Amino acid sequence: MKAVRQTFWKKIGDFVSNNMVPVLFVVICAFSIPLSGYSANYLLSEIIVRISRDSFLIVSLLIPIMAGMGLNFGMTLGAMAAEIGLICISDWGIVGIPGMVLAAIISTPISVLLGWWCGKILNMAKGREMVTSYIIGFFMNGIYQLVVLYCMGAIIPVRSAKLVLPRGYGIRNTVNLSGIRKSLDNLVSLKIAGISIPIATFAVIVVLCLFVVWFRKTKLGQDMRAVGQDMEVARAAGIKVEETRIISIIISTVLAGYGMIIYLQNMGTLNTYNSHTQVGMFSIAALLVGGASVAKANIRNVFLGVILFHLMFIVSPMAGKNLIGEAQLGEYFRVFVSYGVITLSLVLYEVRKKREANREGQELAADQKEDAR
Amino acid sequence: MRKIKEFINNFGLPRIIIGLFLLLLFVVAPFVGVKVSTSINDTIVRFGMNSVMVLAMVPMIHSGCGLNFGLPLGIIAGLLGATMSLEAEVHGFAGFMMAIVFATPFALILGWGYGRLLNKVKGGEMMIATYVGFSSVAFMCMMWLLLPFKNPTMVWGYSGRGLRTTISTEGYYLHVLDSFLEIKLGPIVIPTGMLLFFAVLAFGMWAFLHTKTGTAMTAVGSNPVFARASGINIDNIRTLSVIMSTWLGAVGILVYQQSFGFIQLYMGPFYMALPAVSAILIGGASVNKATIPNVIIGTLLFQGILTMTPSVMNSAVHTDMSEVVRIVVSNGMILYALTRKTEATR
Amino acid sequence: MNEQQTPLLEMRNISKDFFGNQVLHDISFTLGKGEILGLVGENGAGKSTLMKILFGMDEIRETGGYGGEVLIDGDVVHFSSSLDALNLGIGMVHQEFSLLPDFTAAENILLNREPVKSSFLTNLFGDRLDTIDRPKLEEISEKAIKRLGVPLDENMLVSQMPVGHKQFTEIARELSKEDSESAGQIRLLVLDEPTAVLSEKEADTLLVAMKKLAKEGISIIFISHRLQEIIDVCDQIMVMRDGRIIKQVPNDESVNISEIAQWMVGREVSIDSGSGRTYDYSNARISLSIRNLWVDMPGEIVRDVNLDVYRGEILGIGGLAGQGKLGIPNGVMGLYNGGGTVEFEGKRLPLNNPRKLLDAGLAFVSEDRRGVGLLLDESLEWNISFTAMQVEDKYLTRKLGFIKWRDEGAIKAETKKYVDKLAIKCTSTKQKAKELSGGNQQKVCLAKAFAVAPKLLFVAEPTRGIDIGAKALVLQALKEYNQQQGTTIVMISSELEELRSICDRIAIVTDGKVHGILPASSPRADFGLLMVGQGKKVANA
Amino acid sequence: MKRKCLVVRLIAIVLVIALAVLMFLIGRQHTILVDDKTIMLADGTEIKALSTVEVRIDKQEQMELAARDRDQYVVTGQRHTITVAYTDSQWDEHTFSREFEVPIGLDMVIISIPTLVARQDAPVGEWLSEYETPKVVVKQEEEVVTSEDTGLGSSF
Repeated sequence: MKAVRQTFWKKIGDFVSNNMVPVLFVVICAFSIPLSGYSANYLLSEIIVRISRDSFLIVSLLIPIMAGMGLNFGMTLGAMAAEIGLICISDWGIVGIPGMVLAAIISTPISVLLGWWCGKILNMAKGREMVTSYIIGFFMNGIYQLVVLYCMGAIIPVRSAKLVLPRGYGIRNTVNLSGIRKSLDNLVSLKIAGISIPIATFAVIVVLCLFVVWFRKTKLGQDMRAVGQDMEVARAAGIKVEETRIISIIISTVLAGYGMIIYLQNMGTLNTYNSHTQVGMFSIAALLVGGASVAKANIRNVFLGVILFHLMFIVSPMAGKNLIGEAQLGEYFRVFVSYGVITLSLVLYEVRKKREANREGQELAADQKEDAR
Repeated sequence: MRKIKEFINNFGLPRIIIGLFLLLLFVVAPFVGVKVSTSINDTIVRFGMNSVMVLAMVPMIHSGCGLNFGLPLGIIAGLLGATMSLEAEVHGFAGFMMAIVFATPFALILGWGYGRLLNKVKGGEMMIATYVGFSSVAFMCMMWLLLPFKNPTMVWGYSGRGLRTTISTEGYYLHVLDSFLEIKLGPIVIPTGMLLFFAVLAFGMWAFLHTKTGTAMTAVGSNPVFARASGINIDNIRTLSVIMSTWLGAVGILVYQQSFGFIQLYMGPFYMALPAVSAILIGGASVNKATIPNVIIGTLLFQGILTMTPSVMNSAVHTDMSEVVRIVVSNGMILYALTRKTEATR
Repeated sequence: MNEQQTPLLEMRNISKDFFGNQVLHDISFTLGKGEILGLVGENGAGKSTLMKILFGMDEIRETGGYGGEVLIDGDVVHFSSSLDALNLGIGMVHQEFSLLPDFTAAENILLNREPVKSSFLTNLFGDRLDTIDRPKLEEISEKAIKRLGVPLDENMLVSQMPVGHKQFTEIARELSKEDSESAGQIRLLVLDEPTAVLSEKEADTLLVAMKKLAKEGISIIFISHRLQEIIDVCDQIMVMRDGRIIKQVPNDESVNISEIAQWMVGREVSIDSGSGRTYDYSNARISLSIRNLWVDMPGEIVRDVNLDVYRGEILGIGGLAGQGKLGIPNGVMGLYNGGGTVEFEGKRLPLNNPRKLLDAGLAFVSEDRRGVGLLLDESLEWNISFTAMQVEDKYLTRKLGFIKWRDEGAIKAETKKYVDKLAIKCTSTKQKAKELSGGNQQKVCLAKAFAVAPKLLFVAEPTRGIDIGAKALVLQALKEYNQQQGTTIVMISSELEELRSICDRIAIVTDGKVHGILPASSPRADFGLLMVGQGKKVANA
Repeated sequence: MKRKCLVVRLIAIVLVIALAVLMFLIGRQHTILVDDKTIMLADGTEIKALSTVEVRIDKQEQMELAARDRDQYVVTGQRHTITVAYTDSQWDEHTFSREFEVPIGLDMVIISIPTLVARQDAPVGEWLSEYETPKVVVKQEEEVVTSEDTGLGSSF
């Protein structure tokens, strides 16, 4: 009886240590939800909105993880491509679903090009892909500004006065996306108990998830998993390692672009110079909150992550206000938690990697002890 | 011809491009009506303001911890020192020294913890350093709201609690270093005190690298296995280097503030690491090699570009593209360093 | 086994040199269908080079090709890549596993040769978007495993497998190649030390599987150091030494292990073994005593080493590659994780702490010059002085009474001394270590160790990868150092002759344990027996 | 195999471009001004405004325009139907519909209802023309915020 109880506690302990981040988040949410005083109905509807808004973006991170390239901080590149597409359709006055489709079509070649470039660079920085892709994001932000703030309206024709800065070139800080605002969300939408559910958006996300599941079963998917486990073994077997890695980044960038379009159609406005810098950080944090690690992530992590991360995000300002009368504190808290989660996950990953490497020695030591007996 | 190629290889193409670009800016400047003397003056002042933070990169690069993207942690120690010095109402040079004194224990403790953490994650230091910096800044955002500071110049007037986002150092230690032994050469004002202060710290760093421990630190960065085989405790040396980097970061931000005139709290330190990182790389450092000349040349080049581009661009094409130039130059330089084959072996 | 008109494989007068260094001389042999050929030889005997030629490796072509002819089915073949060899049905299982831990056996067996079905995106994005035909994948790998006749679950993850199953997976991979379009019917299998990592039981299963394959008509070249296995399973035995075939005999009752071992290491050739060294063991005092040492070093696992080293002697440690001889100094000096007890001059020393061992007066010249031995990016001065400076506070001056300042003058003088003494070829003492040749780098490593003036010096593979002239110089330097300073030296080397020329005693390590210790003047054959795990004789003189 | 692949890829690219064009056409938003003003045609004939007229484009809300009224419809796509109900001088009520296409590339067009009523079978060009918004010059500088945002207070 005692033994049974012991294994039970051990199992719980293992579960907690293996899922430290999600468990931590469940605890934070459990404390702050009652503190915030939000109704279940409100929270539910908010969460549904955010699942529909963000999941696509987060799913785009899965494929580079599969190929062993870690968290693709370069997903902002796709977001930038999407923003350029959206600026174009806003200028041309294309609205609704056709507008979204057209923006996606425009973003695709840009994403492919950027993804290819990013993949090339990451192949030159093997072993530190993450920090490199992170800097690539910053670097590309500079180029993006060059294009959008200085070339658009000057070299690249932009007709609409609503988009261009009064000085005659460059795009304004915010672009109103009223033309495509919620056009996908409202295409087919269902209302249950006062909560509206954007069926069409969910359908798109489900299709994407099915694609990812299917993709794992293709030759390319198999190659990516092989490359992710051991580049040298994969190379010895004749798999084109570098090409495979580049393709994984291209796919991720293109999907991130589409995700960004879905994200922005829900938001309704585009912060020309800021939107993309935020999504990378938030998507990665959400994925990690869902229990993913740098080396392993699946679709379950995506949805669990969106739910937990955004619950915390929604309730923390209110909880902060009710707890110490300072909403600002809650806002800082959630920023802290987002960064903290990424830090914690990265540290846990590195520590575990080290521990794995030491395991052989421990086994030898155990052998010795047995021999000694 | 081969010599030129060798030179380019040794010095690095991006550095040469950046150097030539800066030269071009200085040549073009008089023609588009920019006063070169003001530009030089600005460059010198900004050099003084930033050089200590760039110097803070040196110990960690030497010990093989890579580029210190976690500089914000040191800056936070400096900010704590600054606010406490203001709270204690110490004015003038004494206030500045007091800030350093207050900042030191924080720098030591934070640096020690940060160093211990980095020892646990060898090989993945840079990414984790970045996020340690970010999370500590976010954490301090909460602290700035909560810490019981009372000095009315620092605290939000209407609520009576929580620190302001920017606090003026005027009346405390504004320009205490800048104006010390200030030399005026026509339109150029040289902030001798600030440069001297940097010189003292740089000399200290140079001297440290010539001691037994300093030699060990260089060896740890050059080949950690060799150092370990020679009986060096790698973890201790690395921790020491991180503590030094953190402390220099703390002092660096104080020097910055006394010249700039404001203490920037909350998200202020957030992206402070990137300019310092790219400056030392522009100066010729790599991910695991850096010298004092790298610091000086790099800071001069980088700050030179930062001061020259807006003024020249504005006068020449009536567009301020300096922001784009800054982003592309600094991040491009970091990318270059990260992707160099010879440096990727570590 | 059975008479064949044309043998499956014939090698005629094969020779090969690497830039003037002759590694294979006039190798000729034949191998019939369904025969198992046991290939035996010390490290560096030329076995792997021969196999590389057979397999058409790029390395051979890039270094100027080979002399002689390779015939398959009586026809001369010229492989322009190992793919050609594959097409003719030659498969090779390497010593190191090339497996992916998170894939199943089946996925590993058919890695990059997975059977596919075209999908709706294939035409748009190319073949790589074919979907993998799982049932077929499992079917093919199951077939290969069945042929091997071993209990291997094709759906088991490699990371959860015992090591033997990993070896079976590797062999099954070679067998399965005939089911993909690119390779021909598998006819010849080369197994390079497949049993080295296996337990006895696993090895037995493998031998049974080999016999089964041979019965089906597949010829096998079996490389192993375990002579009993060779005798158990092979039809023919071929012994190589120094790039020549020493012996090729059919395996019948008359062949025994000690005979093979003797062929392997050769007969007494030189008499300079021991070379006049007279170490008097009667009054010898133990300097270093190692008990139950285990070391976790990749590729060189030490399991249980017990060894005594006497003060002032030169002790050699030999043995075949991968048996653990290199693990001993690396473990004692704390470079790799280890356990057990180490006593030096009567005091127990902690493991995994290089500093404590250096302080006690031990020093180590690592076999990994570039990785461990040198600061490649720093000057000779730094390389030679660093360890002594850190451990013994040499070359330092005091500034302000407490600052330990580097004394560049002293460092330069000391470096100059060693440069002259060891004849290190360099442009200046400021030259970077990476710019030196291998032999000179080795001398720098020695100088580094001499500079700390150790009481006991470990030297691992001091002559690896350096030319003959430098070799003699290095060995001479060690010998002189031992004589002049009375330093105890423990030298680890794969070259038995080298050990015999300067050591007093030689310990042979097999399977992570000291298998026996003999005086250096003992006949070669005795060492040969110890190396292959036979004969047991511990001589403490 | 290779060739088939190439063909499929070409077809795919063509299809995507076709889809893009289609999206461009059906998703294009236009503003259609409906105008009930007296108009002077090029040939010198004057067409008087209708005193009151009911207009409706596609299935949007019906609008009633008095003389000299002007109102606007925002529509998506190129092909539209306009339905006009008016009362003629005999107090007879007439309703008729006309299908028309907005010329490609125009943001804003104006339909002269009186012309349309007077010449119901005339080609589109006679009663529908491009409308150019008068440029109002309002110089108002806008500060561009390009700082790398930290994610604070964003509504992600």
